[in-house]
Amino acid sequence: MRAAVISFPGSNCDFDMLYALQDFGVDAQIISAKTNDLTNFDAIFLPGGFSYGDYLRTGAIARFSPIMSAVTQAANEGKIIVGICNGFQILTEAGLLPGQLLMNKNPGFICDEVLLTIANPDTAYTNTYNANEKILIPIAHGEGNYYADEATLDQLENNHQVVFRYADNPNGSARDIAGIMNEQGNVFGMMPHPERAVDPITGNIDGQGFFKSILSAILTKVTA
Amino acid sequence: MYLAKIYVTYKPSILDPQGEVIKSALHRMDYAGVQTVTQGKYFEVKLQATDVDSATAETQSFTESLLINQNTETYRFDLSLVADEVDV
Amino acid sequence: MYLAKIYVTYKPSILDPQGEVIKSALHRMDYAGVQTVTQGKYFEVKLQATDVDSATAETQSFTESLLINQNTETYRFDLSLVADEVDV
Amino acid sequence: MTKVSKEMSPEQVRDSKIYLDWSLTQEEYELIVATLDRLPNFTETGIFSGMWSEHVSYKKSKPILKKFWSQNERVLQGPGEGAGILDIGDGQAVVFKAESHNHPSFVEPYEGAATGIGGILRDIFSMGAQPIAALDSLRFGELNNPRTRHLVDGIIAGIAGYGNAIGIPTVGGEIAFDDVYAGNPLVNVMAVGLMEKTAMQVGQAKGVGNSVIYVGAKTGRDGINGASFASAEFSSTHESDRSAVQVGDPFLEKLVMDTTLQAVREYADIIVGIQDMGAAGLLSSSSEMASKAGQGMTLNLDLVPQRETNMTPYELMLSESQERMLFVVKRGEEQAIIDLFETNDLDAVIIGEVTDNEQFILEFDGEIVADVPIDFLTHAPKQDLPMAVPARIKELSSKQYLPDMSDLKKTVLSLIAQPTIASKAALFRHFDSMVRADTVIKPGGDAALIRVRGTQKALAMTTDVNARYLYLDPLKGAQMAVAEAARNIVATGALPIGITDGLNFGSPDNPEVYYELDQAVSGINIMAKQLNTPIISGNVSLYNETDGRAIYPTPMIGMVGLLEDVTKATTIDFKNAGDVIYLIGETEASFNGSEIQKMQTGSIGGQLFDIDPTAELKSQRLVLEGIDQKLFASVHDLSEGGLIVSLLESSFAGNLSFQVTTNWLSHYLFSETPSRFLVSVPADKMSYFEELGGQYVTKLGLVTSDDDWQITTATETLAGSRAETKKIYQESISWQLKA
Ligand SMILES: Nc1ncnc2c1ncn2[C@@H]1O[C@H](COP(=O)(O)OP(=O)(O)O)[C@@H](O)[C@H]1O
Ligand SMILES: [Mg+2]
Repeated sequence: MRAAVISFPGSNCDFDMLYALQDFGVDAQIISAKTNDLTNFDAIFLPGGFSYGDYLRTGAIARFSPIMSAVTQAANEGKIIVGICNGFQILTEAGLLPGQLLMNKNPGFICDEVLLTIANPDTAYTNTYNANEKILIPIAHGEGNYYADEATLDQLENNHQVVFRYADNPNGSARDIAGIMNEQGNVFGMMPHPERAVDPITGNIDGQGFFKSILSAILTKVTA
Repeated sequence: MYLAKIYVTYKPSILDPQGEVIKSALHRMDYAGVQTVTQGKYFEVKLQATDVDSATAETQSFTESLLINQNTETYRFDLSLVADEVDV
Repeated sequence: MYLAKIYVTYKPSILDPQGEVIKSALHRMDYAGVQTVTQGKYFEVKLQATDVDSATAETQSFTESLLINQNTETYRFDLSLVADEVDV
Repeated sequence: MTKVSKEMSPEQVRDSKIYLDWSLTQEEYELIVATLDRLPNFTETGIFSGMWSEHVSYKKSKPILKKFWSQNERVLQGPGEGAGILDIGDGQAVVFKAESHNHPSFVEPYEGAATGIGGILRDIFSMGAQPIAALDSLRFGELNNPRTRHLVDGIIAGIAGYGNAIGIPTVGGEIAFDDVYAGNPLVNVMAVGLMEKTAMQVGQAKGVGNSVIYVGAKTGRDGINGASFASAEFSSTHESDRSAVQVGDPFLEKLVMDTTLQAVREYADIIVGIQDMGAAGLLSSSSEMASKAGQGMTLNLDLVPQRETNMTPYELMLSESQERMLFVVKRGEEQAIIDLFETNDLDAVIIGEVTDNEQFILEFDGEIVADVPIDFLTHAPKQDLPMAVPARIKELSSKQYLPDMSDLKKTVLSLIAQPTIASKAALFRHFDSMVRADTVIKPGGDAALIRVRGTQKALAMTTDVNARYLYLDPLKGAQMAVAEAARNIVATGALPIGITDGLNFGSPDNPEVYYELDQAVSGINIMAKQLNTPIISGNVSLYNETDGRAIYPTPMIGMVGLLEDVTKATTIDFKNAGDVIYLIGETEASFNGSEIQKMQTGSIGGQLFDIDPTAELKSQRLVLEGIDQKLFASVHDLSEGGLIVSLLESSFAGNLSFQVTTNWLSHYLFSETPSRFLVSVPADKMSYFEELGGQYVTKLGLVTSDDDWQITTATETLAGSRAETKKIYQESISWQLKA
């Protein structure tokens, strides 16, 4: 599997994501958001950070980067697209995922580790976890309050597009949503940071299942 | 040159946590008359355009595509003609 | 009830990193006519007051003491009379 | 606004004595006239006042600072450059420094603190090092003061706003509250970087003909007295003409940081020197680079990228606009550097060259506006100031305070709610402490620990000082600050290897303050030598006074430690019920200056208790030995609040309780005798540990899985619900902030 980690100006979890992927043996590479070709990659990761300073709105400016047309094309081709934190914000701004991430209900940046519930274990992102399993994953954001209108939320629920929920909602997200995917299941975004929970030395490995799931999903697809 | 003053606010259905925080602070500071507070964004954009119509169209276009998120925000704007500035 | 619309902008000498970044983004998006962009804040505050004068005085007072940072920002505001809302 | 009013002539400068307002003394002005052999013009007078300010020249503190011990086998770079550098083996080095942003943060809390982080990070990456962590050290007035609460909010948000965005984790710090800081909060920040030894950069402008390249943000009137400064009326105005506030742009700084480090990696052979623009902006960075290299420099100020119009030479030189760097690059090779910055959307412009005439020459608008000997400009005449033992210290009683133990439970519960003791998590949770994914020990423990990716190593780091101790005894208090920092490092398993300091004091012109400064430096030295932790960098902030009242002498100690095997990292939390709890070190009646004295009497007083450098080293060695032999489940140092606070903290962190018995009278639970640690040891390692520790360790009891913790002293038994006590400890600060 070949993976691209997109580096937008102001991304700051790009290397964290790269190292996490490499820990799982993935052939991963940082790709500048100023380029526009992703044809050689099977999976594309939009990392956390403050793209363009998160000025104006989180993800608003990054979404117009040259790379985003290639990301859209890859999404249409059914490739796996993963947005973590700022990456999730960019995917919603770009319309590749529904809704928007608003300011935390209690304004202010929070860095913590929170419990997530696996809302759908049959996805490319959770297939190594059990239904309703709880995992501890770091969060670090000021704008993680997931918003979508009621109809969209209902649709997300009905199609099982809600992948992770907060066990104890830290930011006011609608229906405790921490991570969602598109209808096809190949575009995914979440606010928490699984890439910060893979190395035993940092004391938390609950994020390993996330990467293992993606690997097995891609492997299955390739061999299928 | 035209000056566009663009006012962006949340749609009424969207909770504005900053506005709430400010309202409570004002109440603590004894501004008891304050009933509601909402915080939005205010942009001043100077642009070259051939006439008011094209300035209007351009402002509308970049506001909708970049300055606001149509899921949650609405906007209005005023346009005025201003003197070209000479940069020194 | 009065509605105060308050427009807050940076003083001219203060660095406005947001405005600069937005301007470059608009240029990349081919809005070539855009010359300058500044981003400020826009507040709508509803307040009870006996008359315009006291509404004006109150708005001025809370704006200066809370809404703006006088080291870096300036403001202006409009006041209008609006119907009292019945909260449901 | 009208065009800048005409500058004063040299004669007007002389006659109006405007230089006195710029804090040059009459003698200094006369020395300038004598050395130049003519009257300095307006710009020249201005740049001397900038370079000869205490903040830039250290003219008043240097006689004391040069006493710092700063050499041992690890030191690659001591004080004098952007940051100090220590060898950590495997061809790698650690770089660190502290910086204060006290005054800007008082005037403008968010931006003041934010630009503090921005500035200290530039100090690190200008040495060629990748910043890996930031820390802070904060002092505020008491939380019942609304102005203080506003400052706390703004300053915490500012550190978070900049550090989180640029993506360098803020991993540690310390916060204390005392009324003396109400009108003069302290915001010290520290940054730590990592580099390959071969990438070391210094801020020197060698090589005649080489080019001076300006990189980064455009220059505005930030941090200077704006336009008024250039006008003749300046002398009549004061505070009303507040300097234009410095606003930070972490997004831009991230680009500058990444590109600078890329330049160091890819163009080491053509970069001659790098320096960030900090205090006194372009002026100090350019003149110091040339002076250090024994060269001259000529700058053409028309070429400086400008954000505002009509800026004068004085303003361009003194502006403290953020996110700017100065490079010196081999002549003829400039384009590679310029291209690199331009691909990342950054300004990079040649603004001058290195010369052989040892003069500092500024050109502007076709004229030479300054031409002065560079060594003279960069070496302000030193001042030796008088010292006197503070009257208050001479009068201190030799008796130790005896805490009131009439209601032990209430005393414990109020103690852990004191803002200086209570958990700071409500504040540090705003900092991203995990970005870069290398954080092994997060805020909330003793020291933070960052692993060095690709090796088995990790770096521990902390900031510490208890200024109340220094107020009672600057010499001993400073030793205690170093010792406490080292205990925090040691508690993680790391060996302390070096110090950066932030010396926050009142006015040095007051002989009592100057004495405090001198004593503090001596105290730091005594303990630093004992622990083999040289002082490799630091910062001085003087004149921290309001209405004639100085702050407590507050020399912040930033310390870094090296852990060779990260798998041995140890944390403060109790791990298993049944583990045996021990105290390492001896406990005496140490109450003057303690938290309990402050809480019970509202103030501190009496002669400070002692610290014994030998005992300190002995405790630390025992802990390091025990960690190395994997004897401990947890290690926590003892500091403010004494044994009871450490017990509770280890209990809260591990969600386990304790059952402890001592033959002490109850008040010893609150004693702050230095050189002590609390450890928990699995039962099967008990006898081995007791043999190793001998007389020096005291068995206290057991870790339990009960809901309640319990302590029995010589006179009474005290118990409390862990959940309830923890809630008070965790939430006290948020409650007080919301009051
Ligand atoms: N301002 C702060 N920023 C980040 N971490 C902090 C801050 N203040 C305290 N902490 C963290 O809280 C923990 C306890 O700090 P402190 O009470 O100062 O410990 P000690 O007394 O052992 O030095 C440490 O991990 C420290 O880094
Ligand atoms: Mg400690």
